[in-house]
Amino acid sequence: MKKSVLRVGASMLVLSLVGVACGGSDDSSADACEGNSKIAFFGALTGEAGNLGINIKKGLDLAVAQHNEANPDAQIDVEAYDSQGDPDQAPALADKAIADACVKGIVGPAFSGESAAVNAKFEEAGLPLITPSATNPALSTNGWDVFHRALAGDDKQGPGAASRIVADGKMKVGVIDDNSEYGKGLADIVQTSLGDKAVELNSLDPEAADYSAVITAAKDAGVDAVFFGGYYAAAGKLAKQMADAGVTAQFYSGDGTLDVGFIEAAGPAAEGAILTCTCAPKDSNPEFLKAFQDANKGEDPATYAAEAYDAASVFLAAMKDGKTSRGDILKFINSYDAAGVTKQLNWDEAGEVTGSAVYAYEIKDGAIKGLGLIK
Amino acid sequence: MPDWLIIRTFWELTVTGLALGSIYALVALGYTLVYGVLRLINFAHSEIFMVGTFGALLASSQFLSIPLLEDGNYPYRTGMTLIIFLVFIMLIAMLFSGIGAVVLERVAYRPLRGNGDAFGAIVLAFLTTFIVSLVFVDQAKINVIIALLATAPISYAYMRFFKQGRKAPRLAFLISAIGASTAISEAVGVWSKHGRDQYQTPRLLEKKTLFTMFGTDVRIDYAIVIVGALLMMTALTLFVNKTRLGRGVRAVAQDAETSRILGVNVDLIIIVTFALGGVMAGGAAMLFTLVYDQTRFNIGFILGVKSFTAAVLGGIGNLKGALLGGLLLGLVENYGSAIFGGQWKDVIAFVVLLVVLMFRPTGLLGESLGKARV
Amino acid sequence: MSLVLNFWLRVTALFSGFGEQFRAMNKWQRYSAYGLGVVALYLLPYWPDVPVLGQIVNTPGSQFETVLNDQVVIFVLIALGLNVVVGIAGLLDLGYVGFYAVGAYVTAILTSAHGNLPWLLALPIAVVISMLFGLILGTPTLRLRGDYLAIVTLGFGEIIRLTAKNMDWLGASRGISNIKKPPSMFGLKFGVLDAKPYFYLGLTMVFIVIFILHRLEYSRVGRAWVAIREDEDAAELMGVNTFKFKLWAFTIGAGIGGLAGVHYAGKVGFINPDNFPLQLSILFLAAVVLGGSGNMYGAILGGILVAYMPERLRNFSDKRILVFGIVLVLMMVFRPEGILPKRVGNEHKKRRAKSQEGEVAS
Amino acid sequence: MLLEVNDLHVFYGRIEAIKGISFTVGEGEIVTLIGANGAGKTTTMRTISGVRTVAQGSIKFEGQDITKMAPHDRVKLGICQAPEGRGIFPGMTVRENLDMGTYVRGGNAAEKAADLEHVFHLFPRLQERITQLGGTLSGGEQQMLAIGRALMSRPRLLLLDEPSMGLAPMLIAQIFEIIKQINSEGISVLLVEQNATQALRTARRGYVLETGHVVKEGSGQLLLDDPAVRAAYLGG
Repeated sequence: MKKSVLRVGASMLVLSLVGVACGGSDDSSADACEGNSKIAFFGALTGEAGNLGINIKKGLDLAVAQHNEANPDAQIDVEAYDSQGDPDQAPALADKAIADACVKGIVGPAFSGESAAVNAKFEEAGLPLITPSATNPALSTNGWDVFHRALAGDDKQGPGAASRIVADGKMKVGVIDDNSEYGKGLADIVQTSLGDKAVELNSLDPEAADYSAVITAAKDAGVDAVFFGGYYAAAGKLAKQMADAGVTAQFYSGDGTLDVGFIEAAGPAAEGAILTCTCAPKDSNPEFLKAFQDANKGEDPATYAAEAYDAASVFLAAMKDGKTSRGDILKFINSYDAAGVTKQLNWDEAGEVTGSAVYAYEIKDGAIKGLGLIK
Repeated sequence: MPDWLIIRTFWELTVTGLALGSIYALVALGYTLVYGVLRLINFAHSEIFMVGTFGALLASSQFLSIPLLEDGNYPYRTGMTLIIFLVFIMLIAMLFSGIGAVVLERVAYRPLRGNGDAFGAIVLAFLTTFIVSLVFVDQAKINVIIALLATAPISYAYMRFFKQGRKAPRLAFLISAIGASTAISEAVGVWSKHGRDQYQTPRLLEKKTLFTMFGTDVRIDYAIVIVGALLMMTALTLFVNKTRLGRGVRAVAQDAETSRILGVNVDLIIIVTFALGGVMAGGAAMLFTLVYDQTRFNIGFILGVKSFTAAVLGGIGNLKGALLGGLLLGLVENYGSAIFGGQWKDVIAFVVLLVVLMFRPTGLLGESLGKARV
Repeated sequence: MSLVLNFWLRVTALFSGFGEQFRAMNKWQRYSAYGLGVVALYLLPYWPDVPVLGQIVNTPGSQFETVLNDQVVIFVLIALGLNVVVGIAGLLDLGYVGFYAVGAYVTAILTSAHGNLPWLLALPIAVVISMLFGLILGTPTLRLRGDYLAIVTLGFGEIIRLTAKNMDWLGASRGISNIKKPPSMFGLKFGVLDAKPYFYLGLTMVFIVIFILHRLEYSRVGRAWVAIREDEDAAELMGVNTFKFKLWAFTIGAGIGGLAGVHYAGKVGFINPDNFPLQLSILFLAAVVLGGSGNMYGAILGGILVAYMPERLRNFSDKRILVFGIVLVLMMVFRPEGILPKRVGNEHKKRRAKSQEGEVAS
Repeated sequence: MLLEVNDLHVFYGRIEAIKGISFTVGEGEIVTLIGANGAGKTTTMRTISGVRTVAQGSIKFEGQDITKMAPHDRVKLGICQAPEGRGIFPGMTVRENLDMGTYVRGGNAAEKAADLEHVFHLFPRLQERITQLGGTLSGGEQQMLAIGRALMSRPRLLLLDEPSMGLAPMLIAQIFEIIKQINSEGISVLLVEQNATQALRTARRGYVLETGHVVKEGSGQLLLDDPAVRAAYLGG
C-alpha cells in the first residue's frame, strides 16, 4: 500500500517523459498544415458582449461560404476563438490559434482591450490580422506589422462626430462617457474637437441603474445637445432617463451605440438620436446586403458584419492568389489595394485603412437609418 | 452662497437619491433579515431581486399584455385601474421573489445546516445529472430529459446522505450562496438566445410631475417608489412585532436553541424569513422596473453589493438600520457624483461605509433584529 | 441505486487514503515521491502529448501551456495567499483582487509608465508595496469582526480598481502597456509566444511560497493563527495579541497576492483596470473554500480547479459559468469543508506530541 | 407513567454523551437527575425536549412514543423546559418573553391573561419588570422568567435544567419552594441539579448520573442517606 504513492508518482513522471519525447518529434513537423487552411474569428461569441462578435462572424462566414462555393477544390474553414471579449482569456486562445499551422489569418480581435493583450503575440508569430471593429487609436501606434483595421479609428470618428454636431447648429454640448477605454477615449476626442462648445459632464457608471446625477448636471448646465461615448446598453438607459427627466437636448453617440439594442433600451426616447460610425451603412452595397440576407434568413447585416466580410475577403484573395504561408499572406495584405463592399481597402504603414470616412446615422421610426457621409 | 452644482441641484439630487435609496433599503432588508436569523450573508439575495424584476416583466407584458412601446398615451390606466395594475404586478413580482428565496433556502442552505429534505435532494439531483449530461451532449432539451430520468435514484442517494445530518462550517454557506448567485443569474442568461439582452419592461404610467417642492419637480414614479417602500417597510415591522410568526422570527434571531425548546419550528421560521426577504426584494424589483423600465440577467449584482453595503452601514440584522442605510447610501451616491463626478460614486460610497464603521463598528444603529427593538 | 454515493465515497476515500499513505512512508520514500512529483509538474506543458493522459488533460480550444501559466499558476499563487488570510487566520477577505492589482500596477508603473526598472527589480518592490497596502488597509479594518470585514475588504478592492480607472497617472481606463518581461535566465527566454518559461517561473514561485508558508505555519506565528481562527476570544485571553497576528496574516497574504500580480503583469505586458473586477475576488475565495480552506494543498487544488475547469469545459461554451455555480453549491452541500479539508485532528495530535517531547526535553 | 425513558443513547458528533440511560417520571411526581458536570444531565433534558436526536432507545410520553417527534409537537403535548442558562431572549420585554411560552399553544386573550395572572401570582417581581428587556434582568429574575415562561405553555411535564445555578442561597430556597408549589398544582417536574442536597430534598425520587450512565436510583431520602452519594455530591 505504502508504495502506491511512489508508483503513481513514478508513472506520472514516465508519462511526462514520453510526452517530452513525442512533443519533440511533433514540433519538427508542426509547420505543415494538414487539411484545409483556416481563417480564424477572434472575439466574443458568448458572454455579455456576444452580440457584436456574432455579427462579425456572420460576415466572415458569408465571405468564406461564397469562396468555398466558387472554389470547390480549395476549401477554407472558419475557426472561432471565443474570448468573451475578456483580456484574461484571450492569451491562451491566441496561442492556440498561433500553434495551429492551418490558421492563416485572423478576423479580429474584436475589442480594443483584448487586442492590446494579444496583438503582440500575433506580431511575434507573424500571423496577419484584420480587425473589423477595434477602433482604439492607440492600437496602430505599436508598430505591429500584422495589424490592420478594416475601418477608421476613433481619432477619425471623433472629429467627424464633432463636425456633425456643429453643422447641426448646437452651441452647448454636454459630453458624457462611460469611463471605459473606448467610451472615454472617443468622448475626449469629441470634446477636444468641439472646443469651447463642449461642457464636460464627467463619467457615469454603465453598470449602475440610475444616471440621475449626471442628468441633473446636464439639466443644470442647460445643454442643447449631449454626446455620449460608450456602448448601446448604457446609451439607451441614458437617453431614456434624460427624456423622463425632461431634458430635450439632442442625443449624439458613436459606433458603440449603433445597435438595435439602443433603440430597444431607449424606446421612444431613441427617436431622432444621431449616431456616428466609421462603418458603412448596411445598404451602401446592395449586392452584399442581398447576399447577407439570403444567407441569414432575411436578417439584415448588423454593425461590423460588412467590415468582417471585407476583412475575410482580403485573406481569401491572398489564398486564391496562391499564397499559403502566413508571411506571404501578410505581404499580400500590405500591398493590397482593391475595392471592398464598404470602402477602398488599402493600408498604410501603421495598419490604418486609407480610404475611410465617417458616416452619420439617425434613429427614425424605431430603426437605424443611414444619413450618409459626414463632410 | 457659492454657486456649486451640488447647491444648485441639491433638492433634485435629494429626490432621485431617496428613490434609489428606497430600493436599496428594501433589498437591504432581505440581507438583514437572513443575517439576523442565520448569521449568514445571503449573497444570492441579489438574484432574488433579479428574479423579481423578471416577474414584474412577465406580469406586465404577458399577463396584462401591456405593449412595450407607447406613444405617450396611457388612456386606460388612470386612477383606480392604475392602482390595481400596480398592485397586481407587485404581487406577481413578490410571488416570484418569495418563491425564489424559499427554493434557494431549501436547496442551497438547508442541506448545509444538516437538515436537508426531499425537495432539496430532488433539485440537487436534477442539477447534478444535468451537469453530468452536459459532458456528453449539449442540447438543452435532451439534457433536461436525461436529468429528469436520472433524478429519482440520485435524489434517493442524496436523501441518505442528508440523513447523516452533517453541518457545514460558516464559510461553506457563503460559497454555496456565491454558487447559487452565479447559477441563478447565468441560468437566466443562457435561458434563450437573447437571455443576456437587456429586457425592456412596459411603461405603466406617464412619468409626469406630481408636485413641486423646493423648486424641484417630483415625478410620480419617484413618489410611488418612496411611499411604496415606506409602506412595505411599515408592514414588515408590524409583521415582525405583532404577529406570532414575527415573534418567532425575533426569537430565533436572538436564541435559536431556546426557541426550539419553547416549541418554535425553527425550519419554518427560516423559511418565513427567506420568504419575507424575498417579498421585500420582489416589491423593490417592481418599483425598480417602474422607474427604470428595464432589467437584465446580471442586474442584481451591483445593486446587491450596494444594498448589502447599505445593510452594513445601518447595522446588519437591524430593520431600521436597513432603511437608514439604504436612504443614506442613495443620497451619498448622488451628492458624491455631483461633487466629484460619477466615476467616483462607488469610491465615495465605500469610503463613507469605512468611516462609519471606524467610529461605529456595528453600523449606525447597531446589530440584531431583537436587541434594538425593531 | 446508491452507485453515485458509493462512487463519491470512494473518490473521497482515495484522497484521504493518499494522505494517510503519504504520512506513513519513511523519509527517503517521501522525498523521492516529492522529487518525482516536482519533476512531473515541471513537465506539465508536455502532458498533452502523452497518448491517453493528454486527451484527458488537454484544453480544447485554448493553448494548454498558456492556460497553465495565465490561469492555473496565477490562481494557485493567489489561492495560497488568500488561504493564509481566510483559511489560516480566518479573516473573510472579499477584496483580495486589490492586492493582485497593486502588484501588477506597481510592476507596470516601475517598468513602463513611470520608470524603466527591470522586471526583476520591480518584483521585490511590488511585493513590499503590496504588503504595505495590506498593512495600511489592515490596520483600520481588522478591528472589525467577520462579516463587516468582508464588506469593507470588498470595498477596498473596488476602491483600488476605481482609483486606477480614474487616475490618469495610473493609465486610467486605457491601462498600461509595454510592461517589461522577466529577463532571460537559465537558458529560458521570456518572449511573447512561448508560455512555458513563464510557467516554469510561476511554478518556482509557487514552490518558494509553499516553502515559506510551511515554515510559518509550524512556527509560533502559525500556532497563533490557528488559535485565532478556532476561537478568537479564547486566543486573546491566552495572551495572543490577536490583532498583531491577524495583521501579519493580512500582510503576508497581500504580499503573495502582489507576487501573483507581478507575474501576471510580466507575462501579458499590458494591464488595465478591467483585469481586476470584483467578481475575481469572489472567484478567488471560491477557489480556496472549494479546495479546502485552511489546508494549503486544498487551496492549491481549489485554485487549479477553478482556473482550469472553465478552459477544460470549453465545449459547454455559454453554460460554463452556470455549471461552475451549480458545482459550487453541490460541493458545499456534499463536501462543505472542501475537497481536501484541513486535518484538524492530526495537526493537534502532532502538536501535542511535539509539546510533550518538549516537556520531556526540558 | 407520564414519561418513560428507555435505554437512551445520544451522540455529540462522534462522542457518546448518553450511554443507555433509563428512568421514569410518574404523574404528579418531582423527579431529579443529579450528577457532576459532564454526566449528561443537560443532554438528557435537551433530548427529551427534542433538540438532540436519539441514536438508540426510546422516549415515551403517556405511553405515546415521542422519540422522533419534532420539538414543537412535544411542547404541544405538554412538555416544556426552562433551559440551562435560562435562555431569556435579551431583546424582548418580560411580557414578550412570557408570550413566547404560548407560542405553540396559541389560546385566546382571556386564557393568556389568566395564565399571566397565575405567573405573576407565583413571581410578583416579574409584574414589576413587565416592560423591561429580558437582557437587563438580574440572574434570579431571569430564572423566574424562564420558569414562568415555561408555565405559560400549560405544561403537563415541566423540565427544569439547573434552576439554582448562579443564584444566591436565599433565592435558591425560594425557587425550590415555588417548584414544590407548581408541583402541588398537578404539574410533574423533572429537575436536573448540581445542588444535589436541595434537589433530593424537593424530589420524590432521584437518579444519579455518571458519564452517561445511571449509577444509582431511589427515593430522595434514600439517596440523601446513601454514603457514596453523600461523599460524591453532597460534600461529605
